[in-house]
Parts: sequence; C-alpha cells; structure tokens
Amino acid sequence: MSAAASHDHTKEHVCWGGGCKHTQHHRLEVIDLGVQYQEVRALEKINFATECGRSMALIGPNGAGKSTLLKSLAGLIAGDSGKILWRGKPLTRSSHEIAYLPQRGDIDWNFPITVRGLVEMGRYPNLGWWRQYSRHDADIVERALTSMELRDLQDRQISALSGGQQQRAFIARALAQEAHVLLLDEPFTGLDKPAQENLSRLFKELTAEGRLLIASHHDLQTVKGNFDDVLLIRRHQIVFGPVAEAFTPANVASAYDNPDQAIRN
Amino acid sequence: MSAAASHDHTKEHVCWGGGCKHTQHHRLEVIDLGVQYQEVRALEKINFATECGRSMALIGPNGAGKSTLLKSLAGLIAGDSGKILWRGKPLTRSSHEIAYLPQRGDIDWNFPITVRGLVEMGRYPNLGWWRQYSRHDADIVERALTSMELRDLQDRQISALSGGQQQRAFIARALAQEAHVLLLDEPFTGLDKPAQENLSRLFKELTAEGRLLIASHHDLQTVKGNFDDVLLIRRHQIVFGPVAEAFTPANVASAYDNPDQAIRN
Amino acid sequence: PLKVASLHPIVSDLARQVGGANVEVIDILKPGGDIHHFEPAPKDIAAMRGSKLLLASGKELETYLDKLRDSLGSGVKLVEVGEKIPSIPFVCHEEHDHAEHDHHHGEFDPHWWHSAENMKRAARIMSDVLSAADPANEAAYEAGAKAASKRFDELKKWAQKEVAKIDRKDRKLVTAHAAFGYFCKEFGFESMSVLGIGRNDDASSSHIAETIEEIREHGIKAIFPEDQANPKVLAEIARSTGVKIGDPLIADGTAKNAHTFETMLAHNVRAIVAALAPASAN
Amino acid sequence: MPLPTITDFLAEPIAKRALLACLMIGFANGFVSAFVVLRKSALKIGTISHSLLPGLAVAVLIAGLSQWSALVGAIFAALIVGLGSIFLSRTSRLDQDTAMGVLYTTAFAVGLQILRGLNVRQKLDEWLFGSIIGMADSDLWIAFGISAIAVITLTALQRPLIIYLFEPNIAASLGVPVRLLNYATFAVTILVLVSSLQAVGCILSVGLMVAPAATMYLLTNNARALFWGGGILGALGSMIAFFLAYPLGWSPSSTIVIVLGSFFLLAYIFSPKYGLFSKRGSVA
Amino acid sequence: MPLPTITDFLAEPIAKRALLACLMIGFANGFVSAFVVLRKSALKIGTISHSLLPGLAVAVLIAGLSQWSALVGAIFAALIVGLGSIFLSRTSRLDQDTAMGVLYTTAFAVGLQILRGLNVRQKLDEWLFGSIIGMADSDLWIAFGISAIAVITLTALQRPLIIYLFEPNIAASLGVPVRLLNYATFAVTILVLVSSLQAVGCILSVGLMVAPAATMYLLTNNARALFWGGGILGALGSMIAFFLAYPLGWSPSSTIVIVLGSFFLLAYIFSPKYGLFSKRGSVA
Ligand SMILES: Nc1ncnc2c1ncn2[C@@H]1O[C@H](COP(=O)(O)OP(=O)(O)OP(=O)(O)O)[C@@H](O)[C@H]1O
Ligand SMILES: Nc1ncnc2c1ncn2[C@@H]1O[C@H](COP(=O)(O)OP(=O)(O)OP(=O)(O)O)[C@@H](O)[C@H]1O
Ligand SMILES: [Mg+2]
Ligand SMILES: [Mg+2]
Ligand SMILES: [Zn+2]
Repeated sequence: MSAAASHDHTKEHVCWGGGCKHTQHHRLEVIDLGVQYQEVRALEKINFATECGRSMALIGPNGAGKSTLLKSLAGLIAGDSGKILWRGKPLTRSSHEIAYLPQRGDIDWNFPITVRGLVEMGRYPNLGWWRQYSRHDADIVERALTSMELRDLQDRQISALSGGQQQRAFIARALAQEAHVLLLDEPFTGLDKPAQENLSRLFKELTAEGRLLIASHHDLQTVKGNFDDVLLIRRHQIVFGPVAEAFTPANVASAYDNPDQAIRN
Repeated sequence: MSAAASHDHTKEHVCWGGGCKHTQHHRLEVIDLGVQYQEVRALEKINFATECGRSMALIGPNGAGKSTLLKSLAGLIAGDSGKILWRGKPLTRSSHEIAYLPQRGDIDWNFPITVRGLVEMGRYPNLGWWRQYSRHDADIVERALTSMELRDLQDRQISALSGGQQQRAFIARALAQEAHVLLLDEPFTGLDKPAQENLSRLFKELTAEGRLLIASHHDLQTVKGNFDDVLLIRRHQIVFGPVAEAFTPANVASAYDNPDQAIRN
Repeated sequence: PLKVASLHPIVSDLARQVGGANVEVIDILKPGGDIHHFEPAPKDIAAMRGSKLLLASGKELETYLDKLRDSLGSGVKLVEVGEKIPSIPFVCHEEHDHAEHDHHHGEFDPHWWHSAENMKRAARIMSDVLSAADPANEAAYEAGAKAASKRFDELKKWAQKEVAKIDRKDRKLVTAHAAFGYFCKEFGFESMSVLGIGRNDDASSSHIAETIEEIREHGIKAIFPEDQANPKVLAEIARSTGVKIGDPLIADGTAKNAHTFETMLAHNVRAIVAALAPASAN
Repeated sequence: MPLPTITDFLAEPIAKRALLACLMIGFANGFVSAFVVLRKSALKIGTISHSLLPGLAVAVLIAGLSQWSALVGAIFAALIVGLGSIFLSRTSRLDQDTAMGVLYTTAFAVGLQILRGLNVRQKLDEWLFGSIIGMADSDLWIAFGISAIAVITLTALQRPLIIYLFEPNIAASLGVPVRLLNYATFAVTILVLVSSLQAVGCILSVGLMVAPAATMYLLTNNARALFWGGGILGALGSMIAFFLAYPLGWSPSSTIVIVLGSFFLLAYIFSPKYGLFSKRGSVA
Repeated sequence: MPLPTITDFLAEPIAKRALLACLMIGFANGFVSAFVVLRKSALKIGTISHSLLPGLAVAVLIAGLSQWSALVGAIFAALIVGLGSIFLSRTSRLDQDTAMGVLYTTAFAVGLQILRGLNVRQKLDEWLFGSIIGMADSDLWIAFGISAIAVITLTALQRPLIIYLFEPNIAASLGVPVRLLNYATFAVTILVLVSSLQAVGCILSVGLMVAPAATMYLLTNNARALFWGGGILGALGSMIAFFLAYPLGWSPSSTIVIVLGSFFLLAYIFSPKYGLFSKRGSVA
C-alpha cells in the first residue's frame, strides 16, 4: 500500500505533488475524543471536522491539551474514548499521508546525519523500503531546504546548528514528506521574524495546494491572517469554527482568563 | 567560597534576597569576544558593558550567535579571543551569581524528580554541599513556584508536564537561584500569552530589585516595553545601547534584511 | 623421526618416554597453559605441520576436540590417550550418601593421569598408536613403553612407601575440587572436596557446614588447595577448624615446574605426606 | 549424619563473618546502586567487572600472582577502562558506551596476549572472586572500610550529585564541580564493585549494584530515597538470602541476587505508581 | 627447525579455513557494528554475550549437553535477556540498561543454581567459545549463513532503520514499522554475536562488533557509510590480524581485536573532522 497508489489524483498538481484539488474533499473528523494520562485528564469531548485545503489554528493555554491532540492525530497516542476518522476510516498509526512536527523531540543530536539527510528522511513514506531515491525526490528535498533557507547549511551535522536552524530543519523534513495532512506543534518556536513570516506564507501556499494544515501556537495576533479555522481548547473544547466567527475576544477570554486555575494542572 | 559570603550587601533587600541596591553598581563587561565552533565563526568582536539593575534584550536572526553569547557568559563555553569581566574580574565557570536558562537542555525527562525538586535545585549555589535547607529557602522556592503558576503541579514528575509547563518549571528554577545575573535563552518559548505577560512583569520586578537580566528572543514588538538596553548581533555586533536609541528600524533592518545570506550559516 | 603434536604436557612427556629418539613431540599446550581452552596461535599450527598424530588426554577434558577434527588435514590422526582407561565417577564425599547430597551421575573424573597404573596403560596405548603410525620402529616403541612402565612402577613403590608414613586413619585427602579420585583410589585415600566439581562453583553454606563437621568428626589434619587457584575459602575453613593448609597440589599436570608424571606425582606425594604424616616420620 | 541446624552453623565464626559480610556488602552496594541507576550505568558496571583481566595480567607481569597483586591489578584495570572511556568520550564524538566497548575489548586482547607470553593460566580472575562465605578478617575490614567511604562520600556529595545526574550543563552553570564529582563518584563505584566482586563474583556483583535502586526507582520520585532505600533493600535482601540459602543448599551469592531480583519483580508488577497494574498513559 | 614461511602455512587446509573465517566474520561483524554503534548498544551486546549461561543451563536440563543444545540454549538466552529487557523498559519507567542489568544477573544466578543441581562438570560456556583456528565445517557454514542473512537484512532494512535509529517517534509518525524493526534487527544482532562467539570468544566478540563502526563514526556523517565502511574495516582488520599473528606467534582472536582497536585509535587521533587534532568547538 504505497502512498503514491492512494494518491490517485496527484496528476493535477504542478508542485508539492501530493495535495488534492478535486471536488470531493478529504475530511478529517474528530468525534468525542478523550485522552487520559495516568491521573491527568488531558482532553475531553473534542469534536470537529475539517478537510483538505483548510488550515486550522490550535489555540489554548499551557496544558490545554494541544500537543496531546496533535499526537493523537498523528497516531502516537491512543485516546480512551471517541474516534478519529480520516477519509471516513479510523486513523492508523502509520498513515503515510500525515506529517507530524513534535514540540520537543527526543533527538540524539550527535547522530551522524546532516541537515540534508534529515530532510531526505521525509521522503521515506513515499519511497518505502525499496524504491530508488529519484531526481524527483531530490528536487522536492531541494525545494524544502530552499524554502526553509537551509541550502547553505545542508551539509552540517545537525548538532552544529543554532536552535532556530534546527527547528527549520525539522520543518523542512515535514515539508519534504508532501503529506496530505500537516500536524505542526508550535512550528514558529525559535524562528526569527523573517523565517516566521516566510512560514506563514508557506502555510498559505500549502493550503492553496489542497493540503490540510493544523498548527498549535501561542501568538494570538497571527491567528487572524494565517488560518481559516480555529479550535480553542482547554481540556474541553471551547469553540471550533472559521476564525472570523470563532476567534472572538469573548471566546479567547474564556480560554485564558479563568480565575479557576484548575485547567493548568 | 559560599555565595552568601560574596553577597555582602544582601541585607538591604526585602524580597528576592540577592539583588543589589547600592551606589556602586556591579558591571558586566564583554570586551572583543570571539567564539569559534570547528569551522564556524559564531561570534566576533562583541563589546558591551552593562550593570545590575538593567535588563538587556539580545536580538538577532537565527544563527546570529545569541545562544553562543549566553553560553559564554554562563561560562559553559570558552571564547577564543577577548574577555568577559564580571565585577572587574574574569568570569569563572562556576560563578554562583549567575543563573542560566538554556534554550534546549539535554534533559533526562524520566529522572525521578518532581517540579518542586527541580526548582529546589536552584537553591544549590546558596546552600552549597552542606548547609541545611531552611524555611527561608522553602519560602523562596514557594515564591518561584507561585510566580510561574506551578503550585498545583509541584508534585508532578517533570515528564508529566506540557511543553509550556516544563519551560515554566525551568524558569522557576532560575528564579529560585536568586542570582545577580540572569541569562535567559528565549525564555518566552512555549509560554501562553498570560504567562508571557506575567514573565514580562517579573522582569521589571527583577531589575527593580537590582538584578542584571539578559534575555534573547525573537519577538521584536515586545523589546520596547520590556527592556532597558538592546544588543543587536549577527555574528558581529550591530549595535548596543538603550532601546530608545539603538532599536531603530534601520538597525533592525541591517540585522535581518540582508540579501547576503552568509550569516545564516 | 615421527612427528607428533600434543595437547597435554603429561601426554607429551609420555610420548617422549615411549618414543625416545624416534619421535619428535611438539607441545601445542605449553606448561603453564590452560587445558580447558584451546587457542593456538597460527605459529603453533605451523609448527605442527607434518605431524602424523595429535595427542589429547581425552575423557572429555578437551571439550573443543569435536570442532578441531574438521580443521585437521587428512594426514593427521587425533588420539585421545585416556579414552580406553577405565573411568571412575566423580566423588565428593565418598563414605556417606545423604539424600540431598549428589553423586555425579554419568560424570567421570577426567584426571586419569594421577595414577601410575593408568600411566602404564597409557604407555601401552602410546606404543600402539606410535607403532601404527610408524610400523618400522614398532619394537623400539614397545621397549620404550616397557621402560616407562618400569619407571612408573618404581615411582608407585616410592609413593606407596611415602604414603605409608601416614597413619591409616589419617589417609583422607580434602581438596578444593574433586580432581584426585584416581590418586585416592590407587593410594588408599578417602577423598573429599570442599568446593564441588567445577572450578567456578561457589560452595553453598550448608555444604561448607557439612565439610566443617566432617573435618572435625574425622579428625582430619590438613586440607589442600590447588596449584594456581585461590586458596581463600580453604583458608577460612582451615581457620575455623584449626587444621593445617598443605602445599598446593597439582591437579592438571600443567604446572610450570612439574608437568611430567614423575614430577607431578612426586610433588603431590611430598606435599600430602608433609602435611598428614606425624611429625616424627618426616 | 544430619545437616547441622542453622543455629549450630551460626555459632561458627565463618558463618558469623558471612552474615556480617552480607549485611555490609548488601548495604553498601544497595546504596551505591542508586547512583548506578540514576546514572544509567548498570551495563558500564557490568562491563568493568569483566575487564579486570588486563589489569591482572599487568599485575602478574610486575609482581607475580598473589591475592594482593590481583586486587591492585583489578582496581587499576577498572580505573583505566572506566576513566579512559570517560576521557575518550569527552574528547571525541562517541558516547561513553561505545568508547568503553572498544577500550575494554582491546585491553582484554592485550591482557590475553601478555598472559600467553607469561605462560600463565588464563583463568586468573578466579583469584579475585572469593565467596561471601570465605571472607577473611582482612576482607571484612576492607569491605567495612569501603562501605563506610562509599556511604559517607555519596551522602556528603548527594546534593550536587543529584543536580549533576539530572543535567550536567545545568549543574555546571549552578557551580557544581562537575568533573570532580564525575571522577570521585566513579572511584567510589569502582571500590565498591571490587569489594563486592570478592564476595559474590563477577556477574552477580552487578546484580547487587543495580537491583536495589532499580526496585526503588519503581516506587518513588524522590532521588534521595533511592540511596537510603536502596541500601536498606540491599542489606535486607542479602540477609534474607543468607538464611534461605542454608536450608536450600544454594550458593549464597546466587541466592542474594535471586532474592533481590524477586524484590524487583514484585515492584515491577505491584508498584502503586509505576507498576504493571497502575494506570499509566495508554500509549499506543 | 625454522618456522615454515607463511605461504607454506597457507597451504594447510586449517590455515585456509581460518583465513576464510576471518574474512566472513570480520565483514559480518563490522557491518552489524554500524547498527550497534548507532543504537549505542555496545555494552548491551557485551552484556548479552555474558548472559548465555542461563540458556545453556536450561538447554542442558532439557536436552543434555551437546554442541547443538548449547548453541540453541545460547540463542535462547540471548533472546530472553535482550527482548526481555526491551519489554521491561517498555512497560516500566526504567531504561533498558537498568532493566537488562537486573534481568541478566538474576537469570545468571538462576542458571548457576540449575547447573549446581545438575552437577555438570565444567563451566559450560566453554562449549561455545571456539577459536577462529579450529572451526568445524559446520561452524564455517553457520558463519557464512549468518553473515549473509545479516548483510542482506540490514541492507534491505537500511532506510527505515536509519530513521528509526535517529528518532523512534518520528519514525513511527513516518510509518516505519518500529516494533518489527526493533525485533528483527535485534534477532540479527544476536545471530551474528553467537557466530562470532564461536570464533573469538565471549569478550573479544564484542570488540569485533563495536570497533569497526566506532572507527567509521569518527570519520563520517553519513550513516550509510557506517555499514559498508564498518564491514570493510572489519574484514580488512581481521585479515591483517591473521597475517600479523603468524610471525608474532600471537593468538589470532586477540590480534584481530588489537588491530581493530589500533584502527580506532588512529581515527581517534587523526580523523580530519572529529579527531583529537581537528579544531572542534573549544568547550571549556
Ligand atoms: N556545536 C556547533 N558546531 C558548529 N557550529 C555551531 C554549533 N552551534 C552553533 N553553531 C553555529 O554557530 C552560529 C551561532 O549559533 P547560536 O546557537 O549562537 O545562534 P542563535 O543566535 O542562538 O540562533 P537561534 O536564534 O536560532 O537560537 C550558527 O551559525 C550556528 O550554526
Ligand atoms: N506524560 C504525561 N503524563 C501525565 N500528564 C501529562 C503528560 N503529558 C502532558 N500531561 C498533562 O496533560 C495536559 C495536556 O498537556 P499537553 O502537552 O497536551 O498541553 P499543551 O496544550 O500542548 O501545552 P503547552 O502549550 O504547554 O505545550 C497538561 O495538563 C499536562 O500537564
Ligand atoms: Mg504542547
Ligand atoms: Mg539560540
Ligand atoms: Zn565434588
């Protein structure tokens, strides 16, 4: 079951080959999702549905459950109630169509790999174990490196990078994957202003190509310009909807300014 | 050589016991500092001087050398030229008077330690190997926990925290150290809006108490309200001075908008 | 001369005694080496070149022999000298047999070379295999074997005379490991081992408690450590019971200063007599 | 002849000494095991306990074969391999495990070669491995001295040590004398290892130096509790093993490790917080 | 009698076989060492090579002592300790090293106890430890088969493997079959380990399984190069050792490890990028 085979509509695209411009859009549905860690209830009754071609901001205070939700969508942790449907089917862990950027990876920074090697890893889901790494793949990697301004650093070992450069390398890996769905946990972390703006621009391009993009972050000011939808959570779902409707001061206030600090634990 | 002995002026203070309100301020001077990693020149000819009671923003694009400068100030890496003087003397690695918050620590998240235990570590420079952990120390730890809104989480093992909660715990550790000088590498990373505002407020209090605070970050908008001085770097020093004078659009532009991408490597 | 290689110093010596000038013996395992491990250098293998026979002591002492077979060239014959010598079972505590104490079912003591009778048998075997490899000198080998047997007989007589100095009731040989079964059988000792059979066995506390009881009960006078082995536990038992610690005995025949049957037996007999015989007899 | 009762046996000085040795060695090893577990160096300890041969070889080369030369050689070898691998990993990009892997095997090969040259039997290590039941007075005193040094050093250094174990960089920035700690604690570990080698042998000593704190690790989030709890578990387990081994006719050293392993298993299954039956995050 | 020249010596079947064994075992071990070094499991391998005893004990208990039962028992023990420690660490908060430390020592203690009960005469592991000179035909075939399996498996799995070794979580999110890889590579490692145990013995086999890729690690940032480079270094070093050992009169197994250790040392000192003389970040 290779990724290419399931992308039966790839031909229409010029760049970022894996998106989907077609009439019947692919839906991601989350129904009544709940997640528990030992004694901590991290998420409860999360419900939303979105589809490719849209971008969604995941907003909430620290400990609201944003990372938990993204990990569930990436198939890395299992919820204890509810379900997640992608294209109508339950999500499996190794869905080739999903790219995930962790908030804090457990990286062995001394691993003998260069920036380019790291980005090339993103091609894995498309190549599988065997397929030859082609000119086409090299082009995609090249583009991901360029878009994150890593061309000059491509032969550096990954520990010989600054914090922001590392973050860019991991974003480039997620881009090179050319996934249908991009799950990005605080992607702007550590990026300088120009890189942040660059990434915002990229988000627009990605959704224009027909990808589905979900990103958590803390900068409330950039929600309006950058995203179509917003999901405000604080363990429970506060609101989900198009930014214009859902991202109201009242809703934001009810996510953050609560005299009851209970959510923070 | 205990920290208390060198703090010969602690008595004047009511809270955050280690600051210095006194006529002759303690100076931190950096003279012609240069740092090299293997083939990469990370810093060159950095020159500035500041003193306690002031806060300084360290601004520059990714790879500009901000983390490198903070590590040098914390005594964790040695420059290959120039020198760093604190109170007129060359800096030693284990200066008890300096608190350092790394951008990305190499943390064993499974270590059997609670949030409170982590913050208590901050008291070490004041306690040394032997001295009893006193009521006074407990108060300070308590205050640090409260100011980072971690009271409810204090008995959690540190891996059972969200990203932002972890960042807050590490900031609390730095605060509990009650150091003269605070070196914070991107302290706002991962914090939600209220926590960011809270931290900005705290910075003001700290400098009012007479501490010296140096923080790197990427949010250009918050430089003006929050800091006294700014150091703009991009491997070389672009400008250093009070925010009002130095943080001009022209200077910022010369740090970021350079067609020559060379600095990014 | 007939070239033979040997994996055990005592066997090498026997081959030299039996073969005389007609054989050239290559020591693969040199005195001081460890008979349990076979780690020859290429040089040793090269030195072995042209050997007709490879002599081993047998009785599963050299556990690696199975593997070695394939590697030998077609011209080399492997001979386990001890194979045809009658085996005796391992014995720890000969004269009693409680339920919880174990006799070693189907396990045989491989240290056959502690007996002069066995050495005589081995001399005959040696003469046979040498003759088979070099029929021209058959007579010389037979004579060699006879001469060797005679020497072994004399040695046995000397040893018996020495052992006679020990009171009959004191002829109890307490050693660290059970390697002296053939010796005890031949010279009329009762054998007892403190640590069990394997070198790496760690004695159980009940076994040690029993041993202490027995040493007291039988009025044993001395106990014997082994050459090149750590005498620690024995020393503590000796201290607990007040018995003597004898000179270390040579078990494997690989001691640097005593790696022929003659020197080994003489050493062991002297050590045992010195420790167990009444002071007047020495 | 019936087996003497255990009370009879306890009247023997050899038994008293063994019991005392169990207590002391169990406690010291358990105490140090906290350090080993926090440092995640269980396998390093195991490796060091296997890398004594080259030291023995050199000792024999210089001073001939005796229990003392063996002891000194062993300590020497352990220090070389241990400190050498710290040094190699600090000065190269290799992690300490890999550096140690290369170092100890190479040293071992050289040791074997020396012994071949000397024509000494290769199973020298048995000179080191006594048995807890054959401890001489001097062994007991050495064990006592080493235990005392270990407990005192690790207690005195506990505060900086825990910080250091948590994150060396943070520790350095807090003024913890990182390098000193590294070497000091390492030396203490080696001493305790060698003293327990004499009691229970090469592989089992590793069990004694890991299992107690590993058990505690499943029960607490307090790093300090690991030290004292480990010590107490170690001493308790060793004593229980001593009394169990007698009627069973087992070897005391194996029994000690089996008992400590069972403690671990119990904690692994039943720990209220981190046991198999506690509800932890249901990770897919 | 003069020493035959090496060409004379090479005419002997035993010498040809040894040379062939050096080549195959050197290559396979070197190849697998890349995995060991990237996984940072040098000491795990060492530990497993020491934990064969309980398996042997069980094998003897069931099937009596023979070379085959010993081999099967050894593989079985290695799998138990290796997979068991993976399982323990996955289902508890302990790291794999600590879990393995407890597991193998306890298993060892139990194994010793079984063997005491069986009264088997000799330390059993000798059944396993041959020498590279004196490998039986079956040993050579086994070595060949295992080498082929190892090289083919690791080459086939290389792409997902490297991703997995880099970061298991990222790998999982990329659709790499993490658990399968974990077990498959582990099984291959064990097989290679057992085959090299037969050739060079318990401790030296670890050197063979670590040193080649550790050397490469100091020379390259390309994870793929570690595999082939490791294999080539391993084969080369073993052959050089074979020819060196002859005139020196050394044992081939020790010589192999000494040669590979020297390669490592050279790279450690002279590597252009990561050597002692390269200018790396001057860390205080
Ligand atoms: N270990 C290293 N080896 C080689 N080069 C390095 C190393 N660490 C950092 N660098 C390089 O040194 C320069 C300065 O890095 P530094 O981490 O100080 O940047 P920074 O200003 O903190 O950037 P960021 O905003 O991304 O955190 C960068 O070009 C980086 O690539
Ligand atoms: N491994 C864990 N064990 C127990 N509780 C956990 C664990 N990881 C996270 N939590 C808790 O679950 C809740 C949700 O955490 P999550 O990481 O999803 O928050 P988040 O929204 O990503 O926060 P942040 O903005 O700080 O990254 C928090 O209360 C957190 O303390
Ligand atoms: Mg998060
Ligand atoms: Mg930085
Ligand atoms: Zn016996």
